[in-house]
Amino acid sequence: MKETEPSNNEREFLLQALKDGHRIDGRKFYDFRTLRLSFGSEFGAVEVQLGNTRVLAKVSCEVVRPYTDKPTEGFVHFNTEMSPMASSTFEIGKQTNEEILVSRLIEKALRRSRAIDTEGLCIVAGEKVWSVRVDIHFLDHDGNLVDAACIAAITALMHFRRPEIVVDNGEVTLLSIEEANPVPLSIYHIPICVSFAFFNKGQHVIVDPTYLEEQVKEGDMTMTLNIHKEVCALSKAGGISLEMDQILQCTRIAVVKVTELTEQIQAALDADAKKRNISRRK
Amino acid sequence: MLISLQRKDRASLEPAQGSFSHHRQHGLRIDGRRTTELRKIRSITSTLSQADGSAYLEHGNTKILAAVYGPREVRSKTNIIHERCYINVEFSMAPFSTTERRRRAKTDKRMLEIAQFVKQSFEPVVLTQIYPRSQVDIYLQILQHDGGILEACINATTLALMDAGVAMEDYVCACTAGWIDKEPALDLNSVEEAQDTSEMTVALLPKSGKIALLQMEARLHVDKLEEVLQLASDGCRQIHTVLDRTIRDRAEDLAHKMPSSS
Amino acid sequence: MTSVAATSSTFTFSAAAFQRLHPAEYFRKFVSQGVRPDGRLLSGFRPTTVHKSVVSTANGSSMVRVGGTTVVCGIKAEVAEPTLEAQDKGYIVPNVELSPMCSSAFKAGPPSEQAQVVSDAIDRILKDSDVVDLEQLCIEKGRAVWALWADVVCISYDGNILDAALLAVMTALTNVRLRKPTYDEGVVTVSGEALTEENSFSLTLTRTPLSTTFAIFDTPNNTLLADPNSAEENVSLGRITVTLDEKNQLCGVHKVGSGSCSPALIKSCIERAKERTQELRSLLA
Amino acid sequence: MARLDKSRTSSHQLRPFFTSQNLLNRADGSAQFDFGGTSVLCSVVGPAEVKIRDEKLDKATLEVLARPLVGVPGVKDKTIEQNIRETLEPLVLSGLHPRTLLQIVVQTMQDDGCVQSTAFNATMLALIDAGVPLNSILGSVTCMIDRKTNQVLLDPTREELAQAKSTHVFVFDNKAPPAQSKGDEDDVVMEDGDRVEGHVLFCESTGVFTEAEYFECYQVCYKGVQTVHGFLRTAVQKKFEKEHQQLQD
Amino acid sequence: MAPKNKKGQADAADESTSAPTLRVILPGDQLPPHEANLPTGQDEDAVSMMIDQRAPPTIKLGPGLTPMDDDTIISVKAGVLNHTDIGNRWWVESNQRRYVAAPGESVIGIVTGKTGEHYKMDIGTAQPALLPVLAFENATKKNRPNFNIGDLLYCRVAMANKDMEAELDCVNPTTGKSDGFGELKGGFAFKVSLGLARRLLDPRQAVVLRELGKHFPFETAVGMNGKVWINSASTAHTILIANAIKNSEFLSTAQCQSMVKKMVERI
Repeated sequence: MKETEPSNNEREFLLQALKDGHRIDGRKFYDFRTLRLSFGSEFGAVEVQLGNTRVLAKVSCEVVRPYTDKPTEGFVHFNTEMSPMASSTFEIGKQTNEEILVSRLIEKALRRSRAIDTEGLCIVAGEKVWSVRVDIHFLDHDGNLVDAACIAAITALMHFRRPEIVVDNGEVTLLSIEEANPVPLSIYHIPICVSFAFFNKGQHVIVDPTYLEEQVKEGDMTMTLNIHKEVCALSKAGGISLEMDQILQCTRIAVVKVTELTEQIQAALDADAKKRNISRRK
Repeated sequence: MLISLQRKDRASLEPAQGSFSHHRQHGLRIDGRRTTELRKIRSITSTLSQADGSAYLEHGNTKILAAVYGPREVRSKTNIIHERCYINVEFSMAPFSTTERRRRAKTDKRMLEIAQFVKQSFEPVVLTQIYPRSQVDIYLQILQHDGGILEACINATTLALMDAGVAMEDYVCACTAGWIDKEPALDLNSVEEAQDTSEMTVALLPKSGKIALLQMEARLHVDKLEEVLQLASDGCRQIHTVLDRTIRDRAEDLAHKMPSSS
Repeated sequence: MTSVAATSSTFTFSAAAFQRLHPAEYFRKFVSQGVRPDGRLLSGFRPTTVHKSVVSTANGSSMVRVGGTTVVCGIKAEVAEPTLEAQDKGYIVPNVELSPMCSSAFKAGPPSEQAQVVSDAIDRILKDSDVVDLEQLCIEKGRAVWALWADVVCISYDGNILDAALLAVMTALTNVRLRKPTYDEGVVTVSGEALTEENSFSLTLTRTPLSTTFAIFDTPNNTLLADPNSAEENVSLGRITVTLDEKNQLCGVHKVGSGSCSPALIKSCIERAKERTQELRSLLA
Repeated sequence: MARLDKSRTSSHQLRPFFTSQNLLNRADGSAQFDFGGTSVLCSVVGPAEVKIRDEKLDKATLEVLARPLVGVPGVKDKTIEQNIRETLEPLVLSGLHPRTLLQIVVQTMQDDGCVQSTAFNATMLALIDAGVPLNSILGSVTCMIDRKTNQVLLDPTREELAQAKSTHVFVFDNKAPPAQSKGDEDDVVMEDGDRVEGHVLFCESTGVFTEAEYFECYQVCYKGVQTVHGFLRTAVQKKFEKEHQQLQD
Repeated sequence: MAPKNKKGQADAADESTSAPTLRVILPGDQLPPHEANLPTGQDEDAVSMMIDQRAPPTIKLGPGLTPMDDDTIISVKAGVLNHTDIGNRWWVESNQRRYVAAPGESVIGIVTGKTGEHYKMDIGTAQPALLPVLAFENATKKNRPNFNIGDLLYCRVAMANKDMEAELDCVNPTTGKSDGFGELKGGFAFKVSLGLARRLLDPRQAVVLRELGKHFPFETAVGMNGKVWINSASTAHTILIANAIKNSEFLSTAQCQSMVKKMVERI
């Protein structure tokens, strides 16, 4: 279905409000919307709510044969197919540009930055490795799918536990949860995406744009950083062109945001672990 | 019957290679360049007779052809934009362009992404509003891949669009830079790219000095960002000189060939 | 045809035009008289034929004709690696193809929803009703097993594809011959000699489920049409499929579409399916 | 007899329900339905613009998309799509909105068995939330027969389903049986004299089972669905009470 | 519905004066015939699922109710069953987000295109609605209003039919006056549910508008299609008003008052 454009009134009001220092939902320019993380009963399932934007990530794994040229490396796959559930502008079997860019950014942020130890997924070199799959389901689109998807993916990977295995003479046996505690993945760092949108010839910069803000924006940029102040990916393509200083200014904002978000993710994971411990003892 | 179940369907834009390191000797890079040195760039325009504009560009060992058709009538009605023209970019890589022969599906996300980046970089620069309800097609073909595909695509597109006489506000000049060992390095080749090097592609509008596109992959500390960004921008300015020369040479050449009017 | 014209004196166009314009109403006239346009009674099945071993390149094959619906099933065996979960089991993968050749209702390109749904239905019957003990297909535990690709190609489509396709798959499975392979150090050898009793084996089927489908035509009492053809499928809102094995144990009951129907109606479907599958089994033997 | 699911004491006991409606902001209607550890989210858009090739002149086009939790949609999901669509078609008064699209997306959020039944219930609530005109509501439950004990277990978990010799998905509506039908003739009387009643909208039974077992499952599920209907009613009631608070004050 | 049936008529009358309990009905539920007969005072014992054949009363069915072939009346929507003695009307008050055009309703639309004769308007329906360029006060072939794509217009549904695009107008056809319809200039617009829009239009229920009005002046237009337009002296106020309205949907009167108070205090 075609996208409905906002009215001129909404467009002009949004720009005027920014000039007056306000955002439509009452946030400050550099505020993220409220982030809610809820975990499923199984390991590796997390639903992220960023304001009205909702994303579900589910991690699963299976044992496969490695590539011959990289016999000790496991796999991590991301699936980011968008269904019309999030927005009826998405169609099954028809990739939108948004989908391509989101999917590539997740790849760069999590895989290319080597956030996950793929060597650690090796079971028997050249024979069997783990293939980890992250299915990212977009449920509701109220802007900034990238940041929400990235948070969902990395949180789900951190929450995930794969079954313990026993290797005996090349024979691999999976152990059930009763037999052995499942094993977390080894994760080197936590990349977090921070998206910016630019308005009024670049004078106004906001983070975490809503859908309406995305429709009105003149340009955007997504920075992926981790808590060690490493830029893991950076993407700005087209839209309004920027001064170098503007980009560096965004980096400084992103560093602060990434610290905040990482703490929230950690706190949510800790709280869930505590809950699980209690329920197990029962 | 032998059982060998291997996955051969790996898709990668990085050319396959062994694990040879890029240790620098006497402060020089693997191909003998200094850290702030560009690879040799050679470009010519109007290489294709059928296209409205075209360019061939060699950036080191990366070779690319760009063809522009249009502005012309919109091919599919759904793409009509009433107040400006629609820009369509198609990017492909010849199967022989990498060390290992590889055919890529049309749906390869990395290739679609590059096309999307080129499209988005040029949309604000081309004076699209003077070609309402029309279409400009940009076809890009990599013939040989030695790193820096996106920069080559953007530079070749700039030349081809200018050759086609499409009205533009400015050049769009792109260049890469990265961080190798303990130093920033300009214009990475594929060997340098393939390692875990962080690499940045910058597209600059030389007149305003503003950045139209910025892409970065693999980790780089925030404190080093400015330095790399600065280096890449400088590279863009150097490339601007080269592209400008190509355009001017061609224009002068044409002027010579014109029957003298006075 | 004349009976229709006689029952309704008000319309002035020909029966053929009536059929085109109001297919459901046209059909309703027939049903009210207890017959169907192709001359069958409501409970009548179309003539059915089964041919075995019709494709010599396949390990097992069959051709089934149910009225105007014709399908060919060929089963090809390949050596494959077992999954980690079932290291001593092979697998059977059914796939139904409905190409534009067999009916104008189908388009070229990726498999249609109907083709996928029928493939899935056969797959479920094979798996959930334990038709084949998959350990028969093991060559070397954890290393090599047989994968059987059961491809059903529809040559002509005139409705009730599930019954025809399942009958074809079951027939083909009964005549599958697999060569006895040898396994040594990661290499599976299958001899190319002519098939004999010694160098090959056939599959033992635990049971052979066969299905019977009824279309539900929308009348106050839900009229059942046994073995619907394509035109009847189009005017019906729902269908009931009953799958039975040789001991008259149920292997599936599927009711979808149309309004609600009573347990008694399902019961009557089961009873009639019993008679029908008995007849079909005589063709299989 | 004890179940594998230790949280339940009886074989005909359903898991705890949970629902939430109107939780997506882009869709016209949405609902989540949980049976214990199984959760399905459903969104409904429409009546909306339809593609010309899918357009029907006398009614709305119903489109159902089923999205699995793991992996890309496959043949199993196509079956669920067809089952839901063909079951809903007689329920939705699509003649009121000709030449429009009613798009339903069903997303599995958690899978602990009985996804299809959960999807049916989530879809029903989402359609109600979207205000789509319907001539009745439906409810669905699944049961199975244990391979070893031959016991009928209602609303089994994934662990229990691994022990099933057959599984049965049933859908019933809330309509009173048609006036002209005489109840007795429609029912099936079992050998032990029990009467099997209730008109079924959809059923999918697979595995190996006897006729008596089938009708026993029929009966167990019919009773189970009455609980689901009651629950759906309470859920909708609560939502409207919340909306009309200001009028009540 | 069943529990209520047991009580006598006196009880029913009682309920109409005190706070009525909500009668939520679901699709497929039958409208009990004896209740439809209330004004004629049928025997309470005649509670049956069949319509009383002796004295069929005249019932007017509003949205959400449909008579069936067997003379029963069923609901096709989930919602609150409403009844008024005047004309013995019954209807279901439901809530949804998708708008289906109905004649006479005021809506807010966005101009999405124009042809020589019509403006194409997005009012949230499946097909775009048509607004004739001459359906404005004082509009003539030579003097017609000119709107741009993206402009907001407050209009009325002149004609709606399930098989055709809805037709709108911005003029009262009998008086030729605009009646307040026309372009909405400036301000901000947003979507709410159709139920909330209806309540905002009902002075008894629009608690949030009343409360906001105590604090600052503002203009508002509410479309039955769930589109609300707001304008005030400052962007900050408009934003507050918009958010307060969105927040009010599921609040009681008291909660709504304190919500508005809190929001006003914050700025």
